[in-house]
Amino acid sequence: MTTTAVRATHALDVPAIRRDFPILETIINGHRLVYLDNAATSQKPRQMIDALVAYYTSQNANIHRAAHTLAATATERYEATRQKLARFIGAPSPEEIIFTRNTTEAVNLVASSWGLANVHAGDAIVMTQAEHHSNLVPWQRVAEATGATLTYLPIDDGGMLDLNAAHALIGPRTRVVAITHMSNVLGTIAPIAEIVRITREKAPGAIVVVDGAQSAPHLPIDVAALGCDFFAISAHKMLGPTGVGALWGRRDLLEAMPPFLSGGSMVGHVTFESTTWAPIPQRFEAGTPNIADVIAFGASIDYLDALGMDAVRHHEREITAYALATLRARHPALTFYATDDTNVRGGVVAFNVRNVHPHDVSELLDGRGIAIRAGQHCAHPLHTVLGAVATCRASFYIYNLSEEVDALSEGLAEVEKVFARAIARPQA
Amino acid sequence: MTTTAVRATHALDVPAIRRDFPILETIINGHRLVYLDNAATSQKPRQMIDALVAYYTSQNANIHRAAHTLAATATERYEATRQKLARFIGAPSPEEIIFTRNTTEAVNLVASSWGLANVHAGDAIVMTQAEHHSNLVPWQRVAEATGATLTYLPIDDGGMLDLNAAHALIGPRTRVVAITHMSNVLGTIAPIAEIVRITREKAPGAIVVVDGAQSAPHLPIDVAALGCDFFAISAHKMLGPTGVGALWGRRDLLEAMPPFLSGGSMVGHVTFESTTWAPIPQRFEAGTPNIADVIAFGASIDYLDALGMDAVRHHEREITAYALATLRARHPALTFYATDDTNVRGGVVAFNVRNVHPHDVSELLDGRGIAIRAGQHCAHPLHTVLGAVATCRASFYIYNLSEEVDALSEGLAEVEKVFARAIARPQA
Amino acid sequence: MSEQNPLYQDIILDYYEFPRNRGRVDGADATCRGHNPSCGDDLTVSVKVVDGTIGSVMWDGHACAISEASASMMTEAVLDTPTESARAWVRTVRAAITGRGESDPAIDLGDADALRVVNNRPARVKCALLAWETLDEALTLAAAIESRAHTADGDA
Amino acid sequence: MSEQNPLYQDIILDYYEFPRNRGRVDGADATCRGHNPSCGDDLTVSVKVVDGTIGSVMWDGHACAISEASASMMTEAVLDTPTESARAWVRTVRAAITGRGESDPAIDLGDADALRVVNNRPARVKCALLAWETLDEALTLAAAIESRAHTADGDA
Ligand SMILES: Cc1ncc(COP(=O)(O)O)c(C=O)c1O
Ligand SMILES: Cc1ncc(COP(=O)(O)O)c(C=O)c1O
Repeated sequence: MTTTAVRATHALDVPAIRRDFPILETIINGHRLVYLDNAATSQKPRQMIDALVAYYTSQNANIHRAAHTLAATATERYEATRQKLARFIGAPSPEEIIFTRNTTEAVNLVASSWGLANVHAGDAIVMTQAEHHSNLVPWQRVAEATGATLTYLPIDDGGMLDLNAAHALIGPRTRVVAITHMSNVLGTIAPIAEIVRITREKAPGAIVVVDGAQSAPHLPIDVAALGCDFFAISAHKMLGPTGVGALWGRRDLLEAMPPFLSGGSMVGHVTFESTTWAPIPQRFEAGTPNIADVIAFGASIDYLDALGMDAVRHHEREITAYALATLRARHPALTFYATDDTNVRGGVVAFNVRNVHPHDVSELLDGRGIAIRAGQHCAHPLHTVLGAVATCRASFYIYNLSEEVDALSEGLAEVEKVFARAIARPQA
Repeated sequence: MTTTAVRATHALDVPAIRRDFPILETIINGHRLVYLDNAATSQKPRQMIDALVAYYTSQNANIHRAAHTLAATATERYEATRQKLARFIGAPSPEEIIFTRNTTEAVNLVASSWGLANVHAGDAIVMTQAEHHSNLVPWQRVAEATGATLTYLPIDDGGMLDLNAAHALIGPRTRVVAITHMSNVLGTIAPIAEIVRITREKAPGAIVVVDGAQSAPHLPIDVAALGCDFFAISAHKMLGPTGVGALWGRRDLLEAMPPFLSGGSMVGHVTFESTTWAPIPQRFEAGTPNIADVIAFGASIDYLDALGMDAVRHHEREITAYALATLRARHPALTFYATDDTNVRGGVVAFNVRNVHPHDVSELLDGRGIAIRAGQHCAHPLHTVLGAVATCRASFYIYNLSEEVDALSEGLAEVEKVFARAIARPQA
Repeated sequence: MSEQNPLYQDIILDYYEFPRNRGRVDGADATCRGHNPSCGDDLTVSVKVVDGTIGSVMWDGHACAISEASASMMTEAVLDTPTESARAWVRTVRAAITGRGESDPAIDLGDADALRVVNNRPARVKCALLAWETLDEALTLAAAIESRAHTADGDA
Repeated sequence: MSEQNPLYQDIILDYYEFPRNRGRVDGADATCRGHNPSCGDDLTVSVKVVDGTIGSVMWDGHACAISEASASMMTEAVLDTPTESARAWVRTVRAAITGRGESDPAIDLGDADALRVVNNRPARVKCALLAWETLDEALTLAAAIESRAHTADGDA
């Protein structure tokens, strides 16, 4: 890849990066798009889009099952992304990477294949109060099917995982610890390595499943250093196409797991009576995979690699600190839900404007071309804990500028003007 | 859509169509690509590719959960494909269409959600000998999990489903009839409406699941007229992107089915203790879907609609008849496995060259830029029935020309020359 | 009023800031909850029917300005009207907002006419309709309870 | 010989058309099946080891010309050699074909040198190696059976 945005130093060249993202030129409601909904999905660099076009215009073929040139090339390129992703997240081997549709399917794969085979009545599944539904509902279903119990590790006032509670609540009955690396509402980062240490000590038979949907796009990831057993991601949140996710799993666990979906490509030999399974990772990739998008995702990983994940993290710490400082200073009617300490948080910022429903905030911002998200962000239980019916969420990425934070602030000033009388009332 | 290839008459304007498929200009091993591997995956018109590019360069956003303009537009366009597809296959309502990754996942959805809840020990699951692994292995797993038995309807010498056997073998214990509409090896078309009639009469409690992976791209489909209960397709075989499939299911059945995958977007309300499910189709679409590709698939459906599926079918009957006549006339060393009657077959042609392994045939053809497939085409059991270790498979689509059949024939002449001595021996 | 966004007209903001009939009806015949999971709108409508006429109706909960304003307008519109006219109101508002279905020409929407601003905004149509659809459900429920009570009387 | 495709050299076609040592070894010490599910190659190698030397080795099954020619070459190369040299042959052919791993400089590949044509053709590398890898497995199996027999002797 030759990206114009590569820099040797720690600072991203944001204007150069922005030139790689054609959508940032879009005019929304008469204004240049200010895209602050990156926790929902990121925008895409032309390098990824070009890879898709190149694939469909000159390389398209089904993989794995044919010797013709197009098919052999497509197979190689598909497997190349597996290698890139393994390197990107520090996986010991590409065979431990399974492509899925998204994080949700990756978690379902673990819950269904490992969970239903290994979780028994009376076992405990431990999660946190901050889980996204995708790393929560599948485990509720495992608990229902097996008779296991559910435990939720509490978060503190700063939105941080309470490690004392982890010490107290992870125990010999614990069979699964399923935990979000970075909260998609609070932006806070869970101390995974520490949780793994506690789990290994207190519950040696338990697996630690990490939902990396929000962390992999924004933090340097090394699954070997984290020490966890499974790690799930979504390509669409990290400059990649929609329709691709991945599960990394420890080889010994994956090799012992029964298939998840079944059909073509995941079998060894099939007879009318019975079937043998292919080795990993094929065993878990039934049917024609999302070939084009997996190949294009390779270009996204190249792009992030070229920037350097340290530089990405550095940029996001800066813009998040600027955003928190600016919004707190200029908008006293705002409530925030997590610590400001960018050592332990990323660029997802949830907030509320006193007495104004998040939907109205996002509506008024949208009128100015500013895209934020309003709602419960697939985290209903967390919102109960926060005592908020819903929240506004602004979330940053590599192409966001401090000027866009300023635009957000101006937009909030409009909200404050329109809803001045409601805001003036005490908190409802 | 404005395609240059629209014609009011019954004949496709193949040269005009070819101009819409940029990959057909590709040079493979010094020769212009002759793509005859359409049963594996089809090539893509620029209209589909353009839709992808347009989405990522100016419309990309996550759907369903936000009110900002990009997200609202993406949601509308995603749902528009659901409507188009419902119309395309004659589904009574778009809500009965569930987007999956591919046919394989669609069948897994039915097998897992309906099958595990409704199939019991002693019930029979009836398939055919011609099933693709994707409509076979998931049912083997249901049988294993539930104690049901497996029955395979035989095919006759012409590769046609034996209806007498269906009368004899579908009975009161039958709970599932899973059947491929068009064989991906033989090209033969199963009489679905007749199978449905027999099933309703003999086994009123059974569902009929149709694997439409090979039929939807090539035949006019009307699921209401077929009378089946579920119908599965893959977009990548019908001019669409990889990573999208769909399941159509009867509303009353879908509404009574438990979720398949779980996570974001498929829930009603989630608490720490339990969860309610969203109505169909959302209940079956967990997590961020393959938004871009579903939207782009809409362009593929538009393209096929503009051609007219009757015209598509007409073209394929013609080119298939020409291919069978040409190959039989010029290549006496070839064995075929199915009837030549294009009334009951489509454009998938399996064959073998006496004493030459299919892999070698495909290798030599590939040297001339001709892409066919060699192997067992994810139908191991069928190959046992055919008495073939593997087969060569040429398969046609809207852009194939009779000149390409001639090129195939010339390529086979080279095979015959290279392997002359082996071919001269009696059949091994 | 916002210059940029026509949604936030004074009349809507006024209803939002000064809610009418917010709370729960004591001894309600029917109470229904309307939920819009995508944005978190969550409204409860309670109603008491006296001799076929809506004797009390209130709404409660938290939702966006459009939803809450619409809920207040709804209670003002249907209070003291026969349940049949309340149903006609629901249909008429639905037709005004979505352009689909029949409206009752006899009904003058009055303040509720402002809800038309959500036209062509699918994500906001749900908000504007939430209280009305929930009222509709509550009236159906009240009627069902009533008819069951009558059947029970008849049986006795 | 094909002018277009270097894979089908006369030497490969010759081995394909006139297979050597095709069949099953009577009273084999080990028989292993090698399978290439993507293209349907399916070969069985049977071997008899006498005093640490390969006394008989045969292959059977159906596969592509490269696979079958390679299988014939394999049997010719290792027949009557010590199992250790047979292992060295497997390593050397693997290195020649894939460019990875160590080769034994003492080995002259002879006819099997023709298998290098699959270099850079991942889909065909598997074909060319199938018989060799299957032999490797069979030798491992034979050794395991042998050592178990010895242990059993010791126990008795
Ligand atoms: C008849 C048939 N069924 C099912 C499939 C599986 O489709 P997919 O691999 O897209 O899931 C295929 C194609 O591979 C097929 O031809
Ligand atoms: C923390 C977290 N986990 C899981 C998910 C689910 O990701 P996806 O919808 O791509 O499956 C998301 C994003 O929606 C997320 O933010």
